[in-house]
Amino acid sequence: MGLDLALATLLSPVVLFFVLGLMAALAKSEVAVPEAFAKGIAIYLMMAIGLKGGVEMSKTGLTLEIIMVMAAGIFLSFSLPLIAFALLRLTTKLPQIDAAAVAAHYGSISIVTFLAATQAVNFAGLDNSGHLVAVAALMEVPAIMTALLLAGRGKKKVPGSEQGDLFREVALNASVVVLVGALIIGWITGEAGMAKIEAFFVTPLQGVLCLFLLDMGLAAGRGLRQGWRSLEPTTIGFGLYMPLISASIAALFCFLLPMSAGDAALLITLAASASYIAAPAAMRLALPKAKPSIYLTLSLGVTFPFNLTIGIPLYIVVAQLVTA
Amino acid sequence: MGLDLALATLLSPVVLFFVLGLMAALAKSEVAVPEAFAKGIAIYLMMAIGLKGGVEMSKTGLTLEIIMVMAAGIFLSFSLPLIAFALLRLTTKLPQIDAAAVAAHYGSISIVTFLAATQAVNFAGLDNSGHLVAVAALMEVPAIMTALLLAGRGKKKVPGSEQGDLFREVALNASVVVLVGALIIGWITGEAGMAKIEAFFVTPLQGVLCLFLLDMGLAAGRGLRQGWRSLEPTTIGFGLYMPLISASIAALFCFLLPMSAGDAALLITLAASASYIAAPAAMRLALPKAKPSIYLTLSLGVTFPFNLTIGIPLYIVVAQLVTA
Amino acid sequence: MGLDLALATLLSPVVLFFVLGLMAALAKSEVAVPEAFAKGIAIYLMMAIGLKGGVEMSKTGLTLEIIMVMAAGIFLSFSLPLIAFALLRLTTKLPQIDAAAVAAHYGSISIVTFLAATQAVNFAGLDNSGHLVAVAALMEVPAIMTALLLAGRGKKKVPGSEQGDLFREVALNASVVVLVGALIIGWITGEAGMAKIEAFFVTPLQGVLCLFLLDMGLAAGRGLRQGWRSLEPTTIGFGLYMPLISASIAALFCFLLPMSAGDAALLITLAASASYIAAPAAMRLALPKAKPSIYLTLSLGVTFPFNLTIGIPLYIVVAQLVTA
Amino acid sequence: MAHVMNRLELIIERMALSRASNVLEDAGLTGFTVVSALAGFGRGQHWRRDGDLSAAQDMVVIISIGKADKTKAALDELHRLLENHIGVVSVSEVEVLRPDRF
Amino acid sequence: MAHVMNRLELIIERMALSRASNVLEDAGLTGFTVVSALAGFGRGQHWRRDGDLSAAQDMVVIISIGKADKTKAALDELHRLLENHIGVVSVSEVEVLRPDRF
Amino acid sequence: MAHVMNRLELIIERMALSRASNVLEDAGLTGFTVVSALAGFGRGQHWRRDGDLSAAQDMVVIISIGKADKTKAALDELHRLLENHIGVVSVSEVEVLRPDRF
Ligand SMILES: Nc1ncnc2c1ncn2[C@@H]1O[C@H](COP(=O)(O)O)[C@@H](O)[C@H]1O
Ligand SMILES: Nc1ncnc2c1ncn2[C@@H]1O[C@H](COP(=O)(O)O)[C@@H](O)[C@H]1O
Ligand SMILES: Nc1ncnc2c1ncn2[C@@H]1O[C@H](COP(=O)(O)O)[C@@H](O)[C@H]1O
Ligand code: NA
Ligand code: NA
Ligand code: NA
Repeated sequence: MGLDLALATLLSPVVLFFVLGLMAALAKSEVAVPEAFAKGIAIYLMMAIGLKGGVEMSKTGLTLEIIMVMAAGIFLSFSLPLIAFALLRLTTKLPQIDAAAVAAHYGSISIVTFLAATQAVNFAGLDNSGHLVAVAALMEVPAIMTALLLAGRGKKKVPGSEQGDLFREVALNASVVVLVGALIIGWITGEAGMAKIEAFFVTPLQGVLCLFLLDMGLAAGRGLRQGWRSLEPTTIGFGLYMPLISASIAALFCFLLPMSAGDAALLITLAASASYIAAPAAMRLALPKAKPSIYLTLSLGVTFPFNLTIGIPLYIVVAQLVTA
Repeated sequence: MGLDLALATLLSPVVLFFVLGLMAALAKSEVAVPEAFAKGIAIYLMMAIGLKGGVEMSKTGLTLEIIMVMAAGIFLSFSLPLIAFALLRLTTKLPQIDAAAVAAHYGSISIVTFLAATQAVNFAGLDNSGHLVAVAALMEVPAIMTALLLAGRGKKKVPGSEQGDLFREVALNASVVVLVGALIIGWITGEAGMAKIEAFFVTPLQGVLCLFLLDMGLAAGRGLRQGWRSLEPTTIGFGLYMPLISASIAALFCFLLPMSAGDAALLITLAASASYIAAPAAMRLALPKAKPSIYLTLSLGVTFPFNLTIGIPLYIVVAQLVTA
Repeated sequence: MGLDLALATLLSPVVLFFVLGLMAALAKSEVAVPEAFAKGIAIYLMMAIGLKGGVEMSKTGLTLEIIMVMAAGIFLSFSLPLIAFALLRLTTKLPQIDAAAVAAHYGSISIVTFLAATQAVNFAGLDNSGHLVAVAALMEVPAIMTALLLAGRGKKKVPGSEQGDLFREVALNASVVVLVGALIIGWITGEAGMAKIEAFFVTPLQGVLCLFLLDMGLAAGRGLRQGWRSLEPTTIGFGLYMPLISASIAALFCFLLPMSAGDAALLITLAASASYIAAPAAMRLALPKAKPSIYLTLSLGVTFPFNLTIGIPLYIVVAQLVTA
Repeated sequence: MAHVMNRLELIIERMALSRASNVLEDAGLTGFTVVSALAGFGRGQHWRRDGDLSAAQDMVVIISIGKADKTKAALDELHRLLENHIGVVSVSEVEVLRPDRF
Repeated sequence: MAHVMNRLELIIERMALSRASNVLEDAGLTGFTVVSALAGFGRGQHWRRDGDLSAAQDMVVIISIGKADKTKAALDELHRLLENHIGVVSVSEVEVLRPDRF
Repeated sequence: MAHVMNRLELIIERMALSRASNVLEDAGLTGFTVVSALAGFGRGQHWRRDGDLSAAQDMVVIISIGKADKTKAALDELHRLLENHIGVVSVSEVEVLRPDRF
């Protein structure tokens, strides 16, 4: 089963287009998905994911169990950066500020990894519920807050900024707003509303994802080409073992909480995934002296491909074990 | 019926995404649909609307009744700016040039409002015919001509411009060209041609509109945040009552002409709607000293939401009364 | 049959949108599909074409006959520029460098012309096989190599460039990479993989093509307006007769090789088509002193419309004759 | 080096680009390059490109490097153009390579 | 002509645009125009806009033409802003038309 | 202030960007920023970005602020690069904050 799943994942069009982009960028080809087009697609993806989660939540409502899973997600997002930070400081030569910035990425989540996991979960014949989308949204921001504390960012006023600016900008970052907004809209309009728009938001989703992953592959490849020199081997190692650590801790929660195997797989994936949209933007604003060549390359160039190919099938198997 | 319709309108995904965008912008979130993507979608929408209208016209042809409705539309577009201008000069402190620019917007039309009305009309179980798309296209430009006269724009030559430049630029503005062009193409190719492309231009239309309205909400919110200081209360009032005046005058025409309730609802909506693409672009070219913060904020930030939520259901009810 | 086909081609939405764009640009309308959006669509088209070809090749595999057609395509791409160059030097006053640049375009291919021909072939009730997509990809680059030789481009080092840069940049140009990559992905994932993404890459393709051709019409019209002054009548003549010469030579190959009528029509079309994406980009890099106003205007403004309207129906008829 | 030219920088509405470009060409300037602006501020008003669907508020920056007399000729006409349009024009001295091409 | 103004050019992260724009406005400069950068290089690192989905590395170029004293006032604050952010600021002299608008 | 640097502005084809950027880096300049052009005019030919699907005619503007000797070194190589490419290069003097970073 695990092998089947791993193979199906590896040879899915979505993963292959990521590999195409990665190879094109490493071979210095000039292929590029225009930035405006890619960002438009990113918004589409967040709308699609949010709507789907919302429609499903409109069927189940908000139960105590769901609230417990949400709380677990928030707790993981807050606390995983602490572990990440400690590990980075122990095993790498990264300065405090860079270690904090990297930590933020590993506490926060990757929505594309989540989407890929959703599809693998379905392929594995497991069910998953819509509220995991809400959990994903809830896990984006807390890690960033933790990282700001870890970086020891003082309260001294930056010229031109207003009080509360930073918090607002971090909490209201684009992905959270669109994801949560679409979730609420899906919840309000339910299946009836969705029926009218699913020809745009549901049916073509897999194909759109191929295009987006081509672009992610290009970005990852370009990042690796520019940034691999800034990465020590121990830092790269971190990008590979940290997801496993996060996954293990999340698996513990799944064992303790009453969750279906599919939901557990998604929560584990969220914990193991690293952000490459919300967190970098927040870091640039809050910790401009931290180097994007480190945190971006690690998250997008190392951890994302790891999760996409090896991680997700593994997390599904683990989820089945802990919820059995 | 009216209430049902109002509720269905208010809670449709399209309106809710507009609200999401509006709220995000007012809360100063950095969410943004890239300009190039939004403009690409705008072109898609105009192609889709034009094609649909053209295909329907290919079935009915051009009857005397249709020509009369077109003439009514053109007349409304030419004359409504006169009323708008007079009201603005009487009730607000807007200088002549700004009053003329605003007047242009209220004589011209909003194609998204038109599209939303089409859907509400269908929801209300009424029929509507394709030639209203042609009427919409015909109503875009005349109002702008009237406004130029109202602004007393002299004939003195601007350096670098050629004779007839301005007229050509206004008459051949992008939305008119694409809308009319697609209409003619739909007319020529008819249902057979449409069958091959409806998977792109018809089925996903509602969903695409959600994405576009998210962007319109963002633009409206940003406009309001920047521009509300430039707006006196009486000017804002104008943005709310002018659609009702335009609607009433259009309703009179609907009473006099032999029209179906659905078509009447659309003509009334066109009259009541205010332009936020064609007219601003024309104003910037012809009356660069008029302030976009006034005409854009009023049209997109005040009148568009009003029509989208309250106006359309009302116009449908009125249309049913006058054509009963 | 031929006339029927010609008419169906001329009045298809795709061609009509090209005409709309062309006319809008010639009338100096400001209609514009944003560059980022158009480039995004171009990538989508190449992915869609590549995937389709790959899936079909996954059914047939690589036979000797297919390899022979591929070899024929490569040979045509290498050798047609020689004929084109000779004709240009004989009949026009173009300097060597511009003649070489133009020659590159006519040896290389236009993927949109290919796509339009695929649809006309289907409409004509003929079959075509997926490996012609591979042939198309193989024909993009050789012509460019020939042209560099014809231009007598020395080996002297350009500051800032590395050895092998130029070859890599030409061979790994975006369209080739995406086309070949998608072809391989389609081949690997086959019909099962395609089933999940065809709602994005197959069903809406025709409609997306309409939008793209609107943009091509605009670009062609703008090019003609800017560039027609740079074109002598004999150069324009070349843009009209060269496709016929290329088509004739390709037809000879089709007569000699065991090919279906549909495949033959596509190979002839590829030979007759002129590049307007890969070749101009390569020329700008390798022969920056060659004038884009000549090669782009000729390829996009003269030869593309000729092939789209008159050429394709003709090539299909010829293909039926030579394979009968 | 040490060939001194003028660098004219004109910030103007995108809508007026074709007019401005005619003016520069008519003044005999041999080239210019246009860059599009993303946002701006002037007379108490902010604008940003993605806050306006109509693109009515878009501005562009036109850079033209040329001989002093040509720049001077362009400025006189630009002065008149700017009476009808919104914009800022500034001129500075720069040194160039290959002076023969201006 | 011969009205001399300062041209301030600030290359800074897009994320810091609203802060920088507040600083310029507070210093009394009457206008500025923002252009977005496509790529760049600094301290051994290259970036390009289309190699980064998060746009975290985007830079913008802010051009502000104004009176020398206003520019001076802005520079002092910008100096402090740039302690927290990444960027390059430079000032040159330009001549303008219509000096009253600055 | 009063730290004088050179501001090099190179308008060149986008296709040649990586070459130009190698040249600047090799000359020892510590940074540059690239802005993409929207349209342009030169030697009797107009181009605009959205009139060309291949983007073959796109130009970029490269701004690099640096020490006079580094700029000088870059100019010599750029002169050679521009023999093979299309473009305009100009240099002016600017004052900067934080001179140590150049
Ligand atoms: N002093 C200035 N420096 C640079 N750009 C300016 C300046 N003043 C105005 N602008 C630009 O011109 C636009 C219109 O300005 P205004 O005419 O003052 O409303 C602004 O939004 C800016 O993009
Ligand atoms: N000397 C310079 N001239 C122009 N732009 C620069 C310069 N130095 C840095 N930059 C820009 O500022 C960004 C950050 O630079 P840095 O702070 O050196 O990492 C670079 O990527 C460039 O876009
Ligand atoms: N004098 C100039 N000032 C600014 N940009 C120029 C100038 N001359 C040429 N350019 C730019 O360089 C491109 C190619 O010019 P050319 O080499 O003259 O064909 C033009 O399209 C402009 O974008
Ligand atoms: Na995580
Ligand atoms: Na109206
Ligand atoms: Na060819």
